[in-house]
Amino acid sequence: MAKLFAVTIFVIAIVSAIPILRHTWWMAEDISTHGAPIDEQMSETMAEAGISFLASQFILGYFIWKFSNPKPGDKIKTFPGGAKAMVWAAFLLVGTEVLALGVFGVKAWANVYFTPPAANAVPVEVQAGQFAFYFRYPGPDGSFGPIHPDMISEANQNFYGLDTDHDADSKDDVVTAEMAVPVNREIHLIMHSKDVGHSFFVPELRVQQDFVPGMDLSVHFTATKIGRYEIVCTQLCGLGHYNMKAYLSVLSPEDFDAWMKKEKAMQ
Amino acid sequence: MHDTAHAHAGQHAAPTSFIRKHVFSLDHKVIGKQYYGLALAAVLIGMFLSWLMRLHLGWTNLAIPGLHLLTKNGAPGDVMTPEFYLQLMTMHATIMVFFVLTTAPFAAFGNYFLPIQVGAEDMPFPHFNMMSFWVTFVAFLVLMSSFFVSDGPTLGGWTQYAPLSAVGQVGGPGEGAGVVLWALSIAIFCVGQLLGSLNFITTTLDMRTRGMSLWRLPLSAWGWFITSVMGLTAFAVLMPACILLILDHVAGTSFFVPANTVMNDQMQPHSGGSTLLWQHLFWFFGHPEVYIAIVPGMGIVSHVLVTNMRKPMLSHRVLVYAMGALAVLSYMVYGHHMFVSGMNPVSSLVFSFPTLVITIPSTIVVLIWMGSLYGAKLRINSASLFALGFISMFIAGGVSGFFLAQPSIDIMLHATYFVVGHFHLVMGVAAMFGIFAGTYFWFPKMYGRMMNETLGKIHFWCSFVGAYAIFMPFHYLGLAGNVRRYQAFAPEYMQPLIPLHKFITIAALFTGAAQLVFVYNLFVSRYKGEPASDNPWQATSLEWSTPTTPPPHNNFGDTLPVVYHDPFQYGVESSTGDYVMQTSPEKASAHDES
Amino acid sequence: MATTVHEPPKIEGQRDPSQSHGGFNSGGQDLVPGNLPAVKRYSPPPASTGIWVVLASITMTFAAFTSALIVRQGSALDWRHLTLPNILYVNTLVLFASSFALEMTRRRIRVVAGGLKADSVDASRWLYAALTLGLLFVVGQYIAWAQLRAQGLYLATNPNSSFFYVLTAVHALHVLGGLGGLLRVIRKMGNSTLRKSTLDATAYYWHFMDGLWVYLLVLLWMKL
Amino acid sequence: MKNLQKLAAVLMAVMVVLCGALLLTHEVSAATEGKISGTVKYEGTPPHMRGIDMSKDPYCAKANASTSPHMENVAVGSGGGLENVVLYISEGLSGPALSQPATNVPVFDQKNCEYTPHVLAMDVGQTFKVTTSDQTAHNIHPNPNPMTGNIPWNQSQPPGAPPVEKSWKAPEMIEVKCNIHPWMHGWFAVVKGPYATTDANGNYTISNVPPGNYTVTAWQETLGTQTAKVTVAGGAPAKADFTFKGK
Repeated sequence: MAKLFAVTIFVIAIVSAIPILRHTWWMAEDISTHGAPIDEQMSETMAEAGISFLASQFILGYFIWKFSNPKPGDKIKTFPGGAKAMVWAAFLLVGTEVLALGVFGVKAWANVYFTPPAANAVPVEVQAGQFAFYFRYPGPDGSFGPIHPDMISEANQNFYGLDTDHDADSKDDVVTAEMAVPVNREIHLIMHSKDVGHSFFVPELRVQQDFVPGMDLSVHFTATKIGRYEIVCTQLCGLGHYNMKAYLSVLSPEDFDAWMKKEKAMQ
Repeated sequence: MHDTAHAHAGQHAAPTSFIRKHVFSLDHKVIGKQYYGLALAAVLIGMFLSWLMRLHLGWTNLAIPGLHLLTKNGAPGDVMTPEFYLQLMTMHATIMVFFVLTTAPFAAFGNYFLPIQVGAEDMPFPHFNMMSFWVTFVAFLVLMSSFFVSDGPTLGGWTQYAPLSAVGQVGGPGEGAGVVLWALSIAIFCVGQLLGSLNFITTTLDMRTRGMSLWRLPLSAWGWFITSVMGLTAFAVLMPACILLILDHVAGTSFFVPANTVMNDQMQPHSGGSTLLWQHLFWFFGHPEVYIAIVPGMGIVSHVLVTNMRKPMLSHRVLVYAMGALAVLSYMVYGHHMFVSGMNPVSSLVFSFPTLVITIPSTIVVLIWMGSLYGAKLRINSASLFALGFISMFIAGGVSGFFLAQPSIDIMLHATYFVVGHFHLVMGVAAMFGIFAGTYFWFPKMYGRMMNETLGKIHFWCSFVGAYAIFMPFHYLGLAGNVRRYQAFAPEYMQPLIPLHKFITIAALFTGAAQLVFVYNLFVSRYKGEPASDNPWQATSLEWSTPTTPPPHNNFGDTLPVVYHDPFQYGVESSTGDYVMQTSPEKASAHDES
Repeated sequence: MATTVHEPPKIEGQRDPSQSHGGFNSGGQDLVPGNLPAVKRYSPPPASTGIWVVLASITMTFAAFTSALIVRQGSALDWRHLTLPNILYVNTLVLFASSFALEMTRRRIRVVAGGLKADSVDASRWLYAALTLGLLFVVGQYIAWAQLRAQGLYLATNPNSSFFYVLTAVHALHVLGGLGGLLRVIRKMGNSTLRKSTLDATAYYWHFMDGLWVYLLVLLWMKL
Repeated sequence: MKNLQKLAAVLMAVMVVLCGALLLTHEVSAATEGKISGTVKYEGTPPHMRGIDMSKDPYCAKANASTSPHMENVAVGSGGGLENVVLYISEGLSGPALSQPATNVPVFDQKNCEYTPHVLAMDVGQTFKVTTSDQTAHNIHPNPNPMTGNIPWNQSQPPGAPPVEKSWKAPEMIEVKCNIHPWMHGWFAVVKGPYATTDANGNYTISNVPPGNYTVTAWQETLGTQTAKVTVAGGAPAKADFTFKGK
């Protein structure tokens, strides 16, 4: 029984590791400028965690194999080094591992959060609500019109509560249901929620940020690869959570201008 | 007039009527069994809900015959609606986290065995103890009653993030009466657990018998003691949060709902609430809660292992210190649940470091277990198999913590199935394995009969392989960006993952069915099992030296035991064999630490 | 119940005969065999430990409320000033007086217990005074709420009033719990044994309510 | 015992006769009931109806790939006829026409991620059905004013689910939305008594109106209401035309 158990542990450990090693199911390809350190951090963590996982499962299995079903004359033995060795091992192995991960992790994190968006970043606003994202581009004047929450009406396709009759800034704002960004341009995404908590997650972009009602948050990123990606909500927001999504089109500058023209016509 | 009677603080006469004996009993052993029964009922309900969810995730438009009987509007034509899926998910999580993982390893086994292991006649406040169970029971009823209100139970997830949980019915089905009942249930539950913690702490500190120094407590008792200290602080914070949440609903206050909330095209009558406030209060409770679920398991597993290894742990004290360190650190790390919540990015890093550091005591615990296995004379039985399985699961679930502790990687993994896999392995499956190990180990003492070993082993093999088959793929799903709490996989990039979901569903149905073997074993052994001796495992701690099995009403008969040893006198040569019981005055070994 | 297998009763000799009736602070003979370096001669009565556990958990609860108040204050610009009803200061004095009365009770009882005095009439007078003053405090709190309501400040009017009602109500609930404790002491004095630990625990709890109230008052005065 | 049976038989006979009489009177009154008909027109340039971007849900986007969906808040037909105007009798109605809800079951279908019809008129207490023809889940979330006595509800309809059957307690114009597809927007126009909705050309006919003098109200979701006085007699339908002026 013990040997079977040991073998089972070996097999499970190895089988578990195969899809990871083969990248059968793996992160989507990175299309951002800031994603490389995150991916690197992921690989390093995967290597360290994987080794820890395999090593400890193997040792566990081996010990179970070796030390069960003792013969009558067997004596118990104490692990050479005792508890002290274990505590040292934990502090040295895991401690340094953790420290290393932590320190390198700071770099990847800082890359995303501690640099302000460039001055020439393209501003885009995103509003989350049950259960769709809507995006707003400031138009030629470069400034977003004020939002009047009491005027928000999905029924009238006035998702942002814009008063285009009175607010000059709002007149040229373009509100869209799909997000398009020019490739290789930094985007400054300004986020707010009109109702409950939501989240903005684009796996390819290596961006995930919650919408916190009552707070304006922002992220910035640069997409480097033309294509159509999906934006999904990762914060439970109600019955339609699973279908709260939008498409992100990364377009060439010409296509982006054409797209903008088309959207403007739809206003 | 005073000062003489307190030695009998926990003592009360044996009850005679059926009601005082089995229903409103003051006896900690009966209360422990009641908690176990509650947890058993809850876990079966929770598992059933997870089956329904898994079926729906594998085959979204599958009509599950009879599903409409469970809900008024949630299953037209027996097909699950999105809201009903979320309601089942929320209830599954709430039932499992609160009414199974908190009650079974901590309240059930702790109630039964902590007083015996410290050598007391009962807990010091038996009336509070009785209230603790019945209050918890009422909390469970309140929670279940939300299935019967018009819109059904809440769909907000066990974390109940505001403002979704606070805006009321306009937020979706179950967000009206459902949430209020949920919050009420949890607030009541907190009261029950606070009463329980009070008893556990005072039992450990004050009710120890002669010779029972703190260091002579078995590791299971340490697990419960540490857990009760955590419970005392954690539940005392969750309760106010629930009170504020209820007030936002029924009194129209604005603690959690900010101004300018527009739902379904209507402005909500709230102003200025803080949504992050709920997250802070909840996770200040929520992270320690994870350890409340797992630390008793660690204690039980250590206790079971030390008995079945026939040798002491490498260090009893280091294990205790490590569990204590986990408890202390668990309060400093809660922010890692909020890396992408719009907290100041600096605070993310501040929370990241203790989270990474918490792996050190966890690793120490695992290494001590493994180092102790070296040179053991390991007995393989259902209890020890589950204890060893616990270690394997704890490692598997623990290593994924490396990822989630880092804010930069958390960007990719937050709110994906990776997290779901992580916490199911480390606090769900591992804690359940702890419960199983405890059950197979202590059942003979609780009922005077042995559990069936063959069935126990079948149960173990199915559970061990099954749990890996279910929860390992969760990690792959998470890496591929599969978001959790989705009732169907609408985004196109998740479509290729559906076959994996089908595999998980089949594994879950199989593993769940294997648990029925356990339930069968439990009931059959209860009445038809082989009679157990007083000390069937040749163990040393006090629960094995009671005069009868099950122990008499006052645990030790006329005289309280005197303790002469620490509880890990194994692998020695003595008149009884290779162990010396704590109550035996025989001096047999050199490795007495205390 | 399942049939249980009974082992023959243990041999008395293995046990210390003086340990009958579980008095772990009774008996004082030396236990020779085994390793017994740390025999505890004295364990405190559970109520005196238990009360600190209770107070710790109440402290945590109010710490949570406090942090909620501070976070909520900073989260939006809808924080308004609120003048505390003056009766709160009177209530404070009432609560202190109640504590004082309970302290007097304890002293009297100590005298009685010391055998210096035969009856405890004096003590129960003080105890009733403490109880009445405690009730008076709750009534006073109720008057304070009524005064706020008269000003048009209800629970949901603004965050300040919300916190005022929540904090004072939760405190009042705890005070009511304390009154229950006092009643229990009165009952025990009347017809059964009153343990010192019970009296002490009730007194600590009661004094803690004072401290908690002063803390709340300062908090409300500063923040509202 | 025998007597009892006799009594039962007599009672049954009386019941049958009564029912028959009731049916007959109903038939008779229906024969004499009149109609109100007319046309609702829109004058001026129709307001701009924004296009709807359904890209969020690929199913919806695909279903509407050939057409370009747009808002239906003001739907003006080719001849200036105004569609989706609800006409009902706001004054002058009494008796069963007012108190008995209509027995037919109007259907509100969710098709291609839009509501068909955009406005569903119904009688107070009349049962109506919400169906779905789509292969994506919708949620139906009407927003009545709770002060009227109508109770809000919100429930999902996955693909292939059976119809949801409901009714409303009080007259009210109730906005209905799907939160999963926020552009989906329609109305339940709950009125008392006979009603009609204009077709694409703005034509309508209210039938089953007993003879009498009435005020007819035309309600349009964004343009508001207009009233007209009509007299209904047997025979030719009474006429009432309305014109809504644009800004």
